[in-house]
Amino acid sequence: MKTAIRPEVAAEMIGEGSTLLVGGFMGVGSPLRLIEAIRNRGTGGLTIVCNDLCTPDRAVGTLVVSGQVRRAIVSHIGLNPVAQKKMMAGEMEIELVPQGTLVERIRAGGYGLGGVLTATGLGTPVEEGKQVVEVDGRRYLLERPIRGDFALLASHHADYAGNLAYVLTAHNFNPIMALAATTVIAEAEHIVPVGMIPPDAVKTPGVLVDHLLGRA
Amino acid sequence: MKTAIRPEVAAEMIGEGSTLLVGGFMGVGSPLRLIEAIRNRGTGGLTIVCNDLCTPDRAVGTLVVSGQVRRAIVSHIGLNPVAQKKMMAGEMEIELVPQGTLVERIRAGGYGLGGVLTATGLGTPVEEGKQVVEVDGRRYLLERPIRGDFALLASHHADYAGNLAYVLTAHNFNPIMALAATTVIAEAEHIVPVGMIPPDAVKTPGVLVDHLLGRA
Amino acid sequence: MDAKEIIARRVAREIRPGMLVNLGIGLPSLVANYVPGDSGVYFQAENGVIGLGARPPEGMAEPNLTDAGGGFVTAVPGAASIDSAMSFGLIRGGHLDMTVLGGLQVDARGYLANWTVPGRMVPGMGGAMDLVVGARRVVVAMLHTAKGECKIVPECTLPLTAERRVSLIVTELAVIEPTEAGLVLRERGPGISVDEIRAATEAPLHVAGDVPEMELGA
Amino acid sequence: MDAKEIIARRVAREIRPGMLVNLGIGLPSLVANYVPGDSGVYFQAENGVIGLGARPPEGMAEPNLTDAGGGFVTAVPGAASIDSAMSFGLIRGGHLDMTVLGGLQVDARGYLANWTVPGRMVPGMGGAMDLVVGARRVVVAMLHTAKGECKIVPECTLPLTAERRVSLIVTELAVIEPTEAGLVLRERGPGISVDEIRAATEAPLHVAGDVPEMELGA
Repeated sequence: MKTAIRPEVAAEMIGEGSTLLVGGFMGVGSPLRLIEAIRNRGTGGLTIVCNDLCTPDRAVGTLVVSGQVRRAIVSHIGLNPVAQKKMMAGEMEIELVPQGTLVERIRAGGYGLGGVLTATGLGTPVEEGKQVVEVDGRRYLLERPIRGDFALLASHHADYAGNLAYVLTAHNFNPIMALAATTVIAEAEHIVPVGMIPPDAVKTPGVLVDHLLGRA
Repeated sequence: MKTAIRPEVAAEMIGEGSTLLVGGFMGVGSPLRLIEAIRNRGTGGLTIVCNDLCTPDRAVGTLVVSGQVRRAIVSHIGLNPVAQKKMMAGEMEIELVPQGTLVERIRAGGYGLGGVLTATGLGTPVEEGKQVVEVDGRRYLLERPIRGDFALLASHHADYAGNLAYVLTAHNFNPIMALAATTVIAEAEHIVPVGMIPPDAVKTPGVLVDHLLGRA
Repeated sequence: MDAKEIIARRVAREIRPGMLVNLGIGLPSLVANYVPGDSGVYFQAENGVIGLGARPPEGMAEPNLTDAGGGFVTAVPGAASIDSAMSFGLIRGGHLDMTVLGGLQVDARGYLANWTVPGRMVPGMGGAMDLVVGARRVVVAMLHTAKGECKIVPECTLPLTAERRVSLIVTELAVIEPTEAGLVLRERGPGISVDEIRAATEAPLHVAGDVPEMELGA
Repeated sequence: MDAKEIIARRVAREIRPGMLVNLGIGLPSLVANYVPGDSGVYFQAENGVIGLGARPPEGMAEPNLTDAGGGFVTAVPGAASIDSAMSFGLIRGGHLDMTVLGGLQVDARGYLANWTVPGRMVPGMGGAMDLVVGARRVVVAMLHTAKGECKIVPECTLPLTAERRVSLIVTELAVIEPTEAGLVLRERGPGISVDEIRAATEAPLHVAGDVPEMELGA
């Protein structure tokens, strides 16, 4: 059984320089209260792994503006001009990863695989410095697994066993990131008693979740 | 929109020597009517990719007994003594694959990945003849993707858009196999009108399914 | 009819009933306007939905249902929610029948550059590389020129999106098919001559026989 | 108390509240009988359920809810259905706190052989290799000897299940911990002396100080 904690208590767990896997796609499916608590606490030197850096005023985008992000591993920063400026100025290190490769690298980290063999990125700047493996005469990039110190997830429903159920396009990276971090913190729109989420609707089993954020 | 077909019509599509990915775990979540139709038709020289070869009287186990299976790629044959006997006698070729590796190889086939890098099998007979890839100083077996000519799936619900929803331990290999074959045929316990399965309950999107079996 | 409408209408005719299609942001997204609603086409958004519908009526937006650009959308009956792993499994595993993408450059090999102008525009590739590598057909929908420069060039000077030859290039002036032998002019834009297309195109174009004018539908 | 009950009771004491545990078929499955119902332990079955419950009452079996041996089970409140990819992601990704498996042989390196006797028994490895590679703790629950032959040997003669050193070996005679330095005798079976254990064990055993008798609970 998980005890629901306040966002500021969750933020205190996260030390300077932590690597955070953050669910969400342009902020949809991102744990907004948790991110706000991290911004309020001011923890710096963070590495953010997320689909994108959102916009400067929303979700992980705000942590970029506040200067708390040292490094980001993302597929897209096009709608966050602050991030682009910081990258150009060398104030922030940004590794741009094809979206499909990003999710598979995180999955590999969580599923105990040694890496990802993909044709995506071959013949592009993404190939630079990477091992190429040939399988049955075809070439694939070997992309390394990604793991985080924390996964910060958002879901629609949670129960107090930690089971999570997502809706519509708010799934995105959340169910994959749930396996790829040392500590998993989930922020749900609704927390329900154990047994209220049918087993077939659970997309992240509670055994993966360490902490739940209490209701707002 | 999919038109529901009779099992014997589905069985006619499957030619001699086809590779069939068959969902199910000890027959649970296996498309039993479809398998029965294939057995009745007598199509031979099949390669069966399945978690196991079940028991001689059930699911894919019956195709072993009828002599229709030339080759099997499975993780377990312990409850099908006929399969064991045929393997020992050299009448059937059986590739034994660790269960987690099997599902990832099928996933790689369906997800367009070049292979699977796994520590499972290292230092065991599974390693024989396989490429070992080193990533960050750790060794992994490179396991090849698996694809089939047909995926034969079972689900609890289907709608006429082909969307599938599974229950409990009848998920197993079905949602993964749905991506890994040229033609996908699904047998559902219940077929419902389009719109009756909520988007979040769909685990195999209908665009992956080519044919539905009509009600029994 | 403006240039973008010409392109969107022509691309729409590439889409067959029952296809699974991903439309890029911007010009490609206009294509949906010209696909008949009863065609059984499913649109995928890479952020996680199959069966993308139109924009919701005022006041009926659902915050958890957006397209890959972050805009509110609806979903058609029979839609499915998928996570990012499945979404890109569909793309990379060859399950997507077609993607329509914008382009910065396409070259004589049929290679596309559409994600970065180093030093000036570095938004990240998002799903573009996966789409070009994985989709069964890749259709590039773009204006023929940008700021007076032709976008169809002998060899891309911008970083490639993938090493794959795209299936078709549709501009307001021409429909061009990249082949093993080079770029082949298939159709002319409304009222445009072959010579005008040649003059406007930096890359060499093969022309075999008569080149018909695009059909754009009603 | 028979040998299997001794083993199952002792292994149960390794399980801590809140753990995610996978029990192998046969002897290991008996362990569940000695884990308190209120301990918040979740049992996983690799065929796809977290929160495995007891056998259903007569007439209340659900054909779509079985354990990895194919037997009907129930599920506890808070259970989750998972597909085989997620099931083995949990196992291989280090999310399974403990697996309890039977053994044919364990050797002085702590390596386990438990899936085949070439030429005689070739059932396939099922999930055994994944479990031994991936689980945080691997506990081998087995009789000390089979047909008069010791199962704890200097070096496995049967094909290995994995190259990994298991965490603990529990037999009716002893609790043995494989370490970098070799096998260390940690506990004695009920009424068994260190000398008796040594005599029954082919592999060398390290004994440091007093070796307590197993505690088996109420």
